[in-house]
Amino acid sequence: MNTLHVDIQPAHAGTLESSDAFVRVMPNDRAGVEIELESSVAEIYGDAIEASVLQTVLAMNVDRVKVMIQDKGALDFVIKARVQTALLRALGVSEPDWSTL
Amino acid sequence: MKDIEKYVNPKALTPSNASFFRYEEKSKGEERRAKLCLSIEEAIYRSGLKDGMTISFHHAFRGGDLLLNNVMNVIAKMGFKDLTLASSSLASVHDPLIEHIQNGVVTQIYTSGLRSKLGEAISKGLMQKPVQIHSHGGRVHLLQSGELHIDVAFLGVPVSDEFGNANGYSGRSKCGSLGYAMMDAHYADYVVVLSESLEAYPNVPASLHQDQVDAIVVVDEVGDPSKIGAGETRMTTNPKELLLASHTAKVIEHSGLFKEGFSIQTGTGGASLATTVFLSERMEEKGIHASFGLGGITGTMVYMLKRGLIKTLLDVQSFDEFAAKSIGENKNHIEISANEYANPSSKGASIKQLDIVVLSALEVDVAFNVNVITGSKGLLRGASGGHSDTAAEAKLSIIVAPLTRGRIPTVTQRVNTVVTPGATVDVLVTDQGIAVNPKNVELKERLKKAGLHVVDIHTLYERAIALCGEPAQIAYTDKIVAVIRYRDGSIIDVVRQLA
Amino acid sequence: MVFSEVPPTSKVRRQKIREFLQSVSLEMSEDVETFVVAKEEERIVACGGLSGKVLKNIAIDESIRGEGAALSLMSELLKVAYREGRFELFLFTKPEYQEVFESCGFKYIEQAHGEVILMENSYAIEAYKKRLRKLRHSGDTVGCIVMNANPFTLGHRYLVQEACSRSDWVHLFVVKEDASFFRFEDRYRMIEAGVRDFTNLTLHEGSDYMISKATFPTYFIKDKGRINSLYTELDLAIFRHHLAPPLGITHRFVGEEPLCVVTNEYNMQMKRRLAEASEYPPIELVELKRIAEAGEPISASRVRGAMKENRWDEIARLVPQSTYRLLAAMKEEVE
Amino acid sequence: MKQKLRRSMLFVPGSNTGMVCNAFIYQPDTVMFDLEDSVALSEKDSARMMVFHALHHFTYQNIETAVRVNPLNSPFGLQDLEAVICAGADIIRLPKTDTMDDVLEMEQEIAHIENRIGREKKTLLLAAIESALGVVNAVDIARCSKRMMGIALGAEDFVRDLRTQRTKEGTELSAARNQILLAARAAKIGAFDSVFSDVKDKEGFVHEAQYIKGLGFDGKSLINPNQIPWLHKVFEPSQKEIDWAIEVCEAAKDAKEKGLGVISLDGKMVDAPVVLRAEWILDLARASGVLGEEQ
Repeated sequence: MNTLHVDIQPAHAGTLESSDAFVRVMPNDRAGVEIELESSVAEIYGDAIEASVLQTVLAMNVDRVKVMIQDKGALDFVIKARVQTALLRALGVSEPDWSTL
Repeated sequence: MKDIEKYVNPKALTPSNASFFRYEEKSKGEERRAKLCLSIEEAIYRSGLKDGMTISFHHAFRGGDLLLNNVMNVIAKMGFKDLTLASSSLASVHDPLIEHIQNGVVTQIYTSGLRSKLGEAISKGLMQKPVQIHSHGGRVHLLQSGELHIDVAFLGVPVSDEFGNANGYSGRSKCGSLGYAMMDAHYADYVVVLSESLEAYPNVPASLHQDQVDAIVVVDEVGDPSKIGAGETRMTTNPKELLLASHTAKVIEHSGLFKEGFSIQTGTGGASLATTVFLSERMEEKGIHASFGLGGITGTMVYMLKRGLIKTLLDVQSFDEFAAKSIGENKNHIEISANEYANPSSKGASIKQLDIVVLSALEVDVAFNVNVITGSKGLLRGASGGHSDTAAEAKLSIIVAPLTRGRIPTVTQRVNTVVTPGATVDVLVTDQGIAVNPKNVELKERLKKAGLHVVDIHTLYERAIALCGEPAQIAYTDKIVAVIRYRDGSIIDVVRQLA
Repeated sequence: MVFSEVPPTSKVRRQKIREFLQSVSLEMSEDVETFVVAKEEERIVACGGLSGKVLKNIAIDESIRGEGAALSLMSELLKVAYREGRFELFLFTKPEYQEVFESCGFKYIEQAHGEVILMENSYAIEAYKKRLRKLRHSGDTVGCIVMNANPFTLGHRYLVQEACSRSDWVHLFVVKEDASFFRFEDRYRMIEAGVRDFTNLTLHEGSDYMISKATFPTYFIKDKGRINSLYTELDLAIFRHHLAPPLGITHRFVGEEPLCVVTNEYNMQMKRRLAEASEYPPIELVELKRIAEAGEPISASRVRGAMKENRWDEIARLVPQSTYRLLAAMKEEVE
Repeated sequence: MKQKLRRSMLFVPGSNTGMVCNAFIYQPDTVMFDLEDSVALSEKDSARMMVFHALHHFTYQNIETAVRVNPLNSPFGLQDLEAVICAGADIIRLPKTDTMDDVLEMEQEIAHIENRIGREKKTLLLAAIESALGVVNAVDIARCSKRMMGIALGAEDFVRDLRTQRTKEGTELSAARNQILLAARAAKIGAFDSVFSDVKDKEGFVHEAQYIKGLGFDGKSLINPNQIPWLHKVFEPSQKEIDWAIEVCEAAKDAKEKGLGVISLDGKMVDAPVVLRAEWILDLARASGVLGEEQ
């Protein structure tokens, strides 16, 4: 599972409802993970959210990706679930290895 | 003459230093309509308003107030500058003030609350002088002490007569109690009543009296009746609010104060409303009646009055149309002034007779300090209201709040802004546990024994942080944008400008 | 609330949407491809549609307002748009709903008359302005032409020629929307070939921000005989406030439009809106008379008419050689 | 063996983030995450991921969790199972159970996954019976697996299968309720009633809850947290029951301390099942807040 995924399709997951997050992922021409975050709690949790998203993306070995998040005060595990779902969709993976998520 | 001389020393009738009586030639009855002005401009002109003076408004119309903006527009157009605005509170409808502040019309504000864009702009440094945030009782104290001196008061009412006898419970835009306006009428040098309609003299019983009023203007609208209410008049179906209400009702029931003749004050909002409903059920089951309900009065309180569960309502502000109407209809629904309600230096404020108060919070810290004025981002977005007044005086002050709002923790290490000191708070009810102030050993035991989920406030804090994460510190500059005045006038905290 | 999608083929369900929109005083846009509908107990309580890059007919019933219904609806609507591969989206709304849509990730671009605002979810306009800034040429007179050229005629060339002779530099934009007889690439090729000899000219591909279905939808529904003046104002405000400043445009050149009511109205509004007092520098509108051939003005529609009837001699007199060659080549391709 | 209280099983749609984040605060006896009927086809994967993370979250560690997975013959069933067993769900609710084979097939898959990931605690099974065929086979379904902790009636699908509708009186469900209850008791497992869908109708809900409690059901599935206190109130034991239970338990304790093999109360012998019943009543009383923890 150490291959770096660079070939992804645009995908999204989540909703704009309160306590949820709407996450979009799309291929990026630059290497690395670019995160664009808009959050209703940006002032107090913005950095924490970005760090958590970055960690989640890196753990899934995805590179050259742009992650756009519209956060409505979602708890950390919710954001993680949304990012993972979006990335699995982007990679076309329907049977992930649950022990790694 | 002879007869009179028997009783009166004729020398005393001789005027010595007094001015001589002179009969002024005018037709009788002319003065009857002399207070009526044709326009707001005329009233302002007559009031002798000058740059640098203090003007005031009351907030009984809440979010439906149309008057403040209208009067301010006229004042701005007339070219006045450097005024101090002392409204008993400000709502989101008052965002247009931003422009008047930018243009130097208003340079200082006294208020209980600040919200919306105005609160945000002030938090970001809109004003040079910091806003003075006072409690409802504290405002009267400031008026009484003379720190706050109102030159001209503009008091909107639905109904007045041509002599200035006005009330808030009849007419179109009913606001109910004029408890805050009464203070302005009492303390202001010049009092302008702006009324939606003119009744025949005498319009009694009156809340604002003819001997307090200088000028009257009839205006098209003073308020939007549909927005005067706090909004929530139906029983909530929100499970979290119902859960909080159910916990709160249980705390009251087992507090030791829940007995015949107890007294209570609650606020607005879903949880507060539901608390009174649950409490009513317990009162009916146990055959307990309350002696009085105090403060801002809601429709559910009126309902309790009508069912005989509460004997008297003491109403300083009517929170919805039912309460606004009831004050004119039920003889046990009594209008009281802010002085009678909560002024700490009043000869008699009802809160000193109060058993239980149920209050809300934006934040509560582990020392039970409560913030009801700044939000999680450090913006001014709330109101001090009667919070610190009632917490200080009621036998049992209960703060009700969800442990978290979305990802925003309500229980914190240290509140952004202290409005009500922790020493005056008795118990905090959350959806994930009830924390009793450690000083209330007996209460804690009572609640525990009743099977309620009592926890240490630090446990609540840790749980909130486990859910949300440790929040980053909000960055402020050194500049003070608001001063939080405690009810006795002292400074309890300050709010700084956002960086 | 239960959400469902309604395709254009579902006549019965479309009718129900139409009725719901009427109940909230909105007219259904006929060009909406997919509607998202929210129902509660079989009754429509909210809907929104996708039309190209534009979200339209977004409406929510009074009974469920303020319960986060807007956010749920927009979530569903965005899912449909993204699934269709449309990532850069626009919407028009009343100013009082700006905050609602901001919380859905949309950003304010421009407003007209305090009645309608245009928002987009990508904020690509900032990137676009940055790109324009790099193409700036200094000069006292910097002209601009926005041209559809369907196809590029001698009339168009005259307009360009006049603009170039009167200006230090000219920016020529080609309307990008594919709503004309000739495809965008073909129109662009014709213009490119026809203006090659001008040395003080930059040819630009148009964008969503300049006479496009995204930001100026009513321009493309000309059969109504008139264009909504609000949307015209919006289009012109975007031009004056966002596109002209980075390029330093001082003049806009247009051909007179005595025949087409819609375009004529557009020109008249342009004259007023671009020059009226504002914090932005005024832009002068230069209206040039149409040149004629055989006593009749040269217009693109005349060329298209001649093509239909295979009058190639006439076409040769109406268009530059470059256009003629391209038209001929295209004809051959078709045959 | 001491019986766990399972009065209330709160349904939480896996696609409803707000509910997933908040359900625990209402303290139902069991939280039942749903991946099946309440989740749209296009959100099956996102709901699964959400429930996977919720099951790991600290807020759900001290509360029993069940997950209603999609049927194994759907494209989602197996993935649902993988995810939630990995995440440590206590119970799998098996939807639309018609035959014993449905259970055995599910049991096999569960065992397979548990073996593979090395999960030691056995995942339990709760079979939802939602068809006439399922009701007829209820006895077999209830008895065929050691993992089976209970069977539940799924009324909505069931009435459709019977070609009728649900009514307030519930006569259309009486055969199914009785059969399911008998099958559950015969197998010594739990019996759970269906949801009551009009969330505003407290009176109707309480009426139905009293009825199924009277029949002998252990509890009920719920669709709204507001129904939890209503239901718990119905299951609250009376003071008379509590007094009786305390006496029985004291007698049992007494007998144990004296090393007696036989428990007697008021001169009558008390069986072990009676003691269990008494203990259960005291548990209920504590859970209902009518009996202090230490008592």
